[in-house]
Amino acid sequence: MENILDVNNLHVTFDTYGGKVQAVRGVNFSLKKGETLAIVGESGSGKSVTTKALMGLIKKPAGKIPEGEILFDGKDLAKLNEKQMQKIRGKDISMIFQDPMTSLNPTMKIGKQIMEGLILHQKKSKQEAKARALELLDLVGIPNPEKRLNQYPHQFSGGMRQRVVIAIALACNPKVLIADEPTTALDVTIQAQIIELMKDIQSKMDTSIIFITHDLGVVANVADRVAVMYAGKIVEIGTVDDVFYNPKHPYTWGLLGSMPTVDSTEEKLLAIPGTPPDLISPPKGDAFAARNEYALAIDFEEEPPMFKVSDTHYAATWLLHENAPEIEPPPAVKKRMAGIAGEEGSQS
Amino acid sequence: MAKYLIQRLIYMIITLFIIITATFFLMKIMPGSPFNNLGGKITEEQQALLEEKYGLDDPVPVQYFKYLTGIVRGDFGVSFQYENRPVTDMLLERIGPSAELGAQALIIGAVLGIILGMIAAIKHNTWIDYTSNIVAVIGISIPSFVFAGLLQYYLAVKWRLFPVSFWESPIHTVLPTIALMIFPMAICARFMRTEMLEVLGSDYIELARAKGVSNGSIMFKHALRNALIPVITVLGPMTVSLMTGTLVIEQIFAVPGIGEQFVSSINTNDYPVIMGTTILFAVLFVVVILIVDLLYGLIDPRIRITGGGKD
Amino acid sequence: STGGDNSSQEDTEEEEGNTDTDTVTEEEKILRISSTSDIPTMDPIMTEDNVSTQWIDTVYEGLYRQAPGGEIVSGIAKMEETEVSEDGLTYTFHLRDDAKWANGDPVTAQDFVYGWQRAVNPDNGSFYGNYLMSGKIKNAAQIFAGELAPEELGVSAPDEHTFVVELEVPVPYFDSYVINANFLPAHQEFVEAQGDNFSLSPESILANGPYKMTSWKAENGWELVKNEEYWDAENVALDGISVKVLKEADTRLSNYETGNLDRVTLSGSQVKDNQTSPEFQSLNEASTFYMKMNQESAEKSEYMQNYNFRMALSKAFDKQAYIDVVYGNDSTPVNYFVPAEFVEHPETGEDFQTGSDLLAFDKEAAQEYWAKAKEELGFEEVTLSFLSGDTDVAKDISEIMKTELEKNLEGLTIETVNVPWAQQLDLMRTKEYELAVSGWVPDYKDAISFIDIFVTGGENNDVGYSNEEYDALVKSAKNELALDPVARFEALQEAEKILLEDAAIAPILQRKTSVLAKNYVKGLDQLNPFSNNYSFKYVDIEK
Amino acid sequence: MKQQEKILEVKDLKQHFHSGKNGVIKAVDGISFDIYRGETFGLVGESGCGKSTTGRTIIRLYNATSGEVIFNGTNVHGGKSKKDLKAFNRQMQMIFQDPYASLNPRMTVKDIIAEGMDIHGLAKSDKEKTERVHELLETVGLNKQHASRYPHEFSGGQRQRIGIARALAVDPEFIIADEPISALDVSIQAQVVNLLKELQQERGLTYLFIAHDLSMVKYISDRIAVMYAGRIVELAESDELYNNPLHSYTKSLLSAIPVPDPDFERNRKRVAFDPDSYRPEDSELREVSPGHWVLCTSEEYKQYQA
Amino acid sequence: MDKAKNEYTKEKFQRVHVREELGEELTRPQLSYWKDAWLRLAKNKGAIGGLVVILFIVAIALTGPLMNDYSMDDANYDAAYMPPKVKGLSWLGLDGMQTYEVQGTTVEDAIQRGLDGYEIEEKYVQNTEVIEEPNEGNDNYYKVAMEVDIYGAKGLDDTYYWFGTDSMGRDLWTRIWKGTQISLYIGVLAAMIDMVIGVLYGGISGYYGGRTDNIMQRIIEVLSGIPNLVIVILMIMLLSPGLLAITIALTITGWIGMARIVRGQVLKLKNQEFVLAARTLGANDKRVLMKHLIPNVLSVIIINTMFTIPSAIFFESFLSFIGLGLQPPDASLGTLIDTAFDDYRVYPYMLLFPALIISLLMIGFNILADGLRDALDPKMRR
Ligand SMILES: Nc1ncnc2c1ncn2[C@@H]1O[C@H](COP(=O)(O)OP(=O)(O)OP(=O)(O)O)[C@@H](O)[C@H]1O
Ligand SMILES: Nc1ncnc2c1ncn2[C@@H]1O[C@H](COP(=O)(O)OP(=O)(O)OP(=O)(O)O)[C@@H](O)[C@H]1O
Ligand SMILES: [Mg+2]
Ligand SMILES: [Mg+2]
Repeated sequence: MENILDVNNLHVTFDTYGGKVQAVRGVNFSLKKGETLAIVGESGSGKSVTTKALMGLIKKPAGKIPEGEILFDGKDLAKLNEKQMQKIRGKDISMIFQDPMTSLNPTMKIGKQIMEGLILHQKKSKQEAKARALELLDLVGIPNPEKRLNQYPHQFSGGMRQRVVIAIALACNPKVLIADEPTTALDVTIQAQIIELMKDIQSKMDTSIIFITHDLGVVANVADRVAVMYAGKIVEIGTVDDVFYNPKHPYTWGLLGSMPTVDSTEEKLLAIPGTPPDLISPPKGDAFAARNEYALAIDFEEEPPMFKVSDTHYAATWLLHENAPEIEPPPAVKKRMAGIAGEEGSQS
Repeated sequence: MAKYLIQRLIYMIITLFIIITATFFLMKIMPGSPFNNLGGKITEEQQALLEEKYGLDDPVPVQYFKYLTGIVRGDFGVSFQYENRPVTDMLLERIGPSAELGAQALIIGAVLGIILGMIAAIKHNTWIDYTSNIVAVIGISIPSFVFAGLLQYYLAVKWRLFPVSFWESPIHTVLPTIALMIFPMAICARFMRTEMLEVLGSDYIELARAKGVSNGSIMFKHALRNALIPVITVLGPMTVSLMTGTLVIEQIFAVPGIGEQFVSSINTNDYPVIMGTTILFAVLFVVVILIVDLLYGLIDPRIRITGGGKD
Repeated sequence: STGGDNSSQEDTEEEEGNTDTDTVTEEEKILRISSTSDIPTMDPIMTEDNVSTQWIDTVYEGLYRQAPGGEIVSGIAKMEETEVSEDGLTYTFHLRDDAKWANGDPVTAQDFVYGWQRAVNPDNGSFYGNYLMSGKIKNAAQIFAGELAPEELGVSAPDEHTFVVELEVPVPYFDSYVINANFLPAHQEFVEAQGDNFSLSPESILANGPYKMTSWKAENGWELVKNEEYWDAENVALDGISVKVLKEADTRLSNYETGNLDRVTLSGSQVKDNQTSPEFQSLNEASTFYMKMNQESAEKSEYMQNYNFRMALSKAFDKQAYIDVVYGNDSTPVNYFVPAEFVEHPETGEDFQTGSDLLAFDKEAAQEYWAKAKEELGFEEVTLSFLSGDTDVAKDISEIMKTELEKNLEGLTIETVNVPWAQQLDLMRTKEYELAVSGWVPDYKDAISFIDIFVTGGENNDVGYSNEEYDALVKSAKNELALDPVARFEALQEAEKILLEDAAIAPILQRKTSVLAKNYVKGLDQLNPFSNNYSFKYVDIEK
Repeated sequence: MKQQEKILEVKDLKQHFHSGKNGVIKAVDGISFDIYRGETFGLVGESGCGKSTTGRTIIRLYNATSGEVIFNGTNVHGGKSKKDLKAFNRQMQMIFQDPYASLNPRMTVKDIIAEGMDIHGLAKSDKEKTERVHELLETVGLNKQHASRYPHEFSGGQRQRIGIARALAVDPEFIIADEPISALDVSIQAQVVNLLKELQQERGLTYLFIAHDLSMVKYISDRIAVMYAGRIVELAESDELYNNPLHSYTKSLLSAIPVPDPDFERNRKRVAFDPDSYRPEDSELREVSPGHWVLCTSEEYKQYQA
Repeated sequence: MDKAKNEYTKEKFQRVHVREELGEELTRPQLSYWKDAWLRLAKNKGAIGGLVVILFIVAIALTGPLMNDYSMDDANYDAAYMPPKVKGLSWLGLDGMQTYEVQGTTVEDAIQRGLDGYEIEEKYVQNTEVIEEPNEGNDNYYKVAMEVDIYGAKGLDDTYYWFGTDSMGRDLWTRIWKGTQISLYIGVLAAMIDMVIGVLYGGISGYYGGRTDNIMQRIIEVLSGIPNLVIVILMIMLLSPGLLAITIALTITGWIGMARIVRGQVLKLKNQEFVLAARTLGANDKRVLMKHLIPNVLSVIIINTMFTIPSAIFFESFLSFIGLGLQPPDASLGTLIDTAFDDYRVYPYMLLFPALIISLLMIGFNILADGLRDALDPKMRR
């Protein structure tokens, strides 16, 4: 399958009062047509910034992309100017934000907000745009679309607003859909509905999706591939099975271990101690080292490169180096791996 | 909606009633007599006669009651200072130019201020931002009589670009309008800038950008309306003060407005005029507040539904 | 005072004028001036202020009128034909038969009878009517008190053109006395038809004078045009007068500078800037200003009743400095009360004012009196309050008085109290003040207009001054000496002397009005001493 | 059920709010349950179903519209004297959801933690107070130096621990934890949950644990109540509830929990809940099996028992 | 990288034990909230500029009057209307030269009129310049600008009035700085009282809510419905006029805005979890209000106060304009500007200095307020 998007060595920085924040420090990944890539990671690890960079939404002059390229359709998005970017945004790449309560303009009718992109990018007439908007509302499962079109956001419930946001994002049949924590603010039941809706739409339209979340449960549900980010870098990337059943990076272990499964009975959850590093002055070596139970001496000196685990699976930890000691993942994670592996085994 | 309006009207009437009562009794404790401006050529008997003529010899509650019933009939009494002139006529005559000048200054000032504020917000932290900020501050900090005087001297006397004074044709309104609009302009610019910055940082603007909407559309279609809401709050009371209290400008440009009359009525203890003007101002005030609330609803659909800005 | 300058300008004026004579004659002669306030009333019997008085005079004509400078000339009545009875108590006026109201009706003696009766009718509430007529015109006091009907007033019209007035006491200054607006005729039919609306708008005013009002916009201004029905219309040079209400001094000046006004009165600070202008004029007023020392104040009467104390205060401040700071013009510092160039000796023509310098500024003398007062009263320090208004001028006054008095009299502290005008008058009337500055503008051309103020218990004697000798002199001037002009004149001079010797008041200045006027404006270079300031009938524009 | 001593009894508690337009919001509409000493009682349900209101009414932040809250044998909502209320405030404490909003940004950590001691006069001297604060900081895994700092200098997890320390400062027996972890990062959530568990063991605390994250609730709670629209629809021991949900809302809720297991997710079937089928009027909470309560009509009751 | 490969020795892959606490240490240096805000403020050049300007003006206002020997009300009529003159600063125009514009039918006539009118000997005229030739607009006069060494003309060669003198010959330097003191006093005092009343009123209204709030809000409505001017004038009439009356008058109406803002903030804050937390700990209303609510509205209060100060100064000068302000010889910047404005065409320096100071003060306060808003804004916190 061809890559629709290639991100190479992407760096993003922000100038702030405190100094220069190195929010994204060399991110590489690619996105294939029709697949869903989930990006997980702690708050502040650079998930949103990475995707905003794809949209050209890094706010100048504080924010900069000093290095890296974002190849889309043969163009390097990092080099386009605002005008050119406006043509791509909403048309080829579109985005859904985390909080449905705040991401709709409170003083604009829902219909107008949906139609805006259509009129802009597809040069549709008002009538056509309206017809399409009705279609979209229907598609995302909002009953009574005729009436709803003329209402304002505050007349919608949270779940419905998020559907509207999705409708807006889908309006122009984008090739890439970026969903930045689209369900975090929602109830589990509604979250499940929204996720089903997105999957459904993806299968119909063959859209590629980048799905940001820190809920591993959601990841397990939606993703084809998973990228784990830590301190502005991708530390592990692989298919969803690779990452869930064969995690290699201690941070991924930590993430998996800190979530109780429905039937976990351990007295203690596996917690990652401490707090993430300050991105104004990232530590030398592996940024995770200070919180890493399995830290090696080299972790404090040099950043680990991406080690290849399999064709689809890479991880940036010295533990994968040939010289590294053999280290067992923590029992909670191991159990998870084992349990699944066993099942898998029995299945195959 | 209707219910809401009725409720508001009742509140308005109560508020007005209290204001009228309060001012009436405040007037009563105001020192000085209205019939003293003759330089003492008035005898005690004449004073008594006059008080009888104007009903000032009645017990205060009776005067109060008479006054209230007068108001209900739209009768504010006659001026002490200007023989026999009904206060109602005096007010009506004078409110016109004041309101016209105030409205003109408010509209132009607000529009310019809003534009200035928007530009400052777009060019946040650039020299344009700083300049517009300083312009706004200077607009606030120079006393209006100085500003008006300088305008008059340079633009009218020295360069003869505009008439010096009077209220006769549109060109006559230019200088007083400029002098008066500086303040609302400065205030609007400041508020607009802050609000605009806030709105521009919000999620829905980000989403609009993500839709590929151009910067211009973002500004005018998405941000403006939302940023306007708080600006309207300051504009409301300002409307009242502009349409009523433009004494300084009125004097300097010889605009026959109400602010000037108000001050002179205070200086001569012309109670009926003071009262009448106060009531007029108070009515304007409550009406403008109501309008602002309704405008809120117009601009902000969230308020429209819940039926007016409760608190 | 500005005569010298004028002549040279007129020359240049004429030379240039030749070329555009045609346009000048075709051009309407409209005098454009300003007023500091709207006209409070156009009803002759209601006027209390000089703006009303001025424009009522311009629109109406009574028995006589003032020519520029205050000379009294015939009006509706032919002056030279007026008969006065032996006892000075009956005046018979002969009215001209060509006098008309603006609607064409003739002005008759009956109109005067009605006009005067209107003024005394208590229902109409005229203040000045009472003030001027009571005790002088027969029955006026009783009518005001409601004891007699207005018809009982001592005025009658034996025929259309004869008007007879009966007095209770001789009024030696009767000629100037009847100039007052309360003595104007009124067109009964018209007045009654207008009812409450009378004089509220140009339509409800019926003129019989040189001009009639054509528009009057509240606080904006008013316009007058020549009254063609006026009996002396041919001698009225102007086609009209346009007056703008301009309260701000700077705005007035700016309008003059840009050519919108032909003449403008200057404020104190503007004088400095414009005193060198060829168009600058300074006009004498018949008003004096003086400091009042209230001898009946609640706390300080003991001090104020002390002669040395008053003398000290009277001589302790620099009058020229006062003028410089407050008016900035060439007003005259004075040590007397009755203005100079106001009344003359009936026979010799000498000025009433002989120029006493008893109360002249003299720091050393003041300090001596002060020392004596301290000794007599046994104080080292005293605080006096100084009452003044809240206008810029009033503030300047309290500022300079405080500065000067405190500087020159050791141990004296002045507390300034600045209050709005209405309140200031109230406080003065009730004698709730210690020091204040007042001026007096006469109501008719006679020294008694000034001297009468300070008789014991006088209506306007708000300093609590009382001197038997003084009272006796005033009384005799009013009664037995009324028909002996010379003795009366001297008695009043004597009375003023006593007033000054007692330091009952501390005179400061005789005021001048400073104006800028285009040199084509003629006949406006003098102020009338009382009543209306200007006689617009005689004004002309000669371009 | 290990312990049987009731620390808290909630009897037909109702909390109605008056709102301008909609009239009355029945945030909590007649709920009853008991909590036993030393256990963790979980309360789950969708957003806006009244969980927080329940917690806040129990601790008397709101005055109940009707019903009783009996804590340690006395009715909290009875007319209590100031003194009784103060004592009550010591015994029952609360931990809040938002680690950013729940700490006064203008107070130092020491002042925040010591506020309860100040109010109740628990420390005789400043020194004693400081010591207590240090002790508490260590208890929740922070250190002494943090005492003089301001909340904005801390991460979410650390702030939440400060909130816990504040609650512990007055030595309560019972703590209401209103979504204490939902605002936290995944990796930090575990830290806090571990801490809460530890404290419970050390101090014999009783928790009312409010959350919508079912996997975490299950992990920490002994018994769980499921709320829907102001009512409790099902209440049972954790395992029982998970393994044998009866009410259709519970089933739907359970079927929606995301599980970090791709295989499991691939095969998940979500059960939809039809709000129209929910008819609280003719239902009441009945004990279907020992300790397992369901809101049901009498017919449903029979079905469930079968 | 390739070079590094050789160095990947076994030792480097030794496991290191990470102390648990390590992670708990704060990476940021210890800063109090205020210190943090101050640091942010300090980075804002404009705000610091504003602060410096204000402090500078305050400093001179306090020390300025002591710098020369003149006092506030030392009148010297012989030295009235002296333009500013500072030793060594004549290049700045502070050279004691006075320019008069005079008119006349000829240039000589004009000059002669000037000499007569201003009573100046010809030898002190430094310079004359014809600025207008005769034309229709000026009635065919010459207009001549005449520069006069007025200090010399008045025999005051060795006297220096730094800001010149006024109509009574009082030293303007002293008067202006004293006036600045008074203006600042008015601003600050009004702001203080406004802060106290406004904050308490708004705090109580917002915190108790319900009926209390409703009544208190109606009272505000009525108060703001009565024109400010009526209230102020009444106050000034009832009290003896002067500084105190102005202060009280300002206070009576000035707090309404503050009360509204505080109420709004308190309404927002009172359901914040930290307030609920205090209540669950048993804190009484007073404690909640004073320890939790008001401190958190403080930034808004401070900012609003920053705006109150200039507006109070401004209001006082408006009162002066309509004649209700301070009593002479006391002066504020407002009254000084008011008097100076009468004379500004001939004596512009009288207007220039007080206007400059008031503008600088206003700009200073406004910019500082803006900076404070940014610095204290919780959203700016990281
Ligand atoms: N405009 C900005 N200015 C300064 N720093 C920024 C800006 N935007 C993001 N950052 C910083 O960049 C880093 C990455 O932020 P990002 O929003 O990408 O995190 P995230 O992974 O999306 O976290 P979350 O899960 O909380 O959304 C953070 O440290 C953040 O503080
Ligand atoms: N003070 C209040 N006044 C009016 N209505 C309120 C108030 N507090 C809560 N409500 C309403 O009561 C209902 C229950 O709210 P509550 O906060 O208890 O829900 P919740 O279950 O805690 O939700 P969440 O999961 O979002 O925290 C909601 O509809 C809410 O809007
Ligand atoms: Mg993010
Ligand atoms: Mg809640």
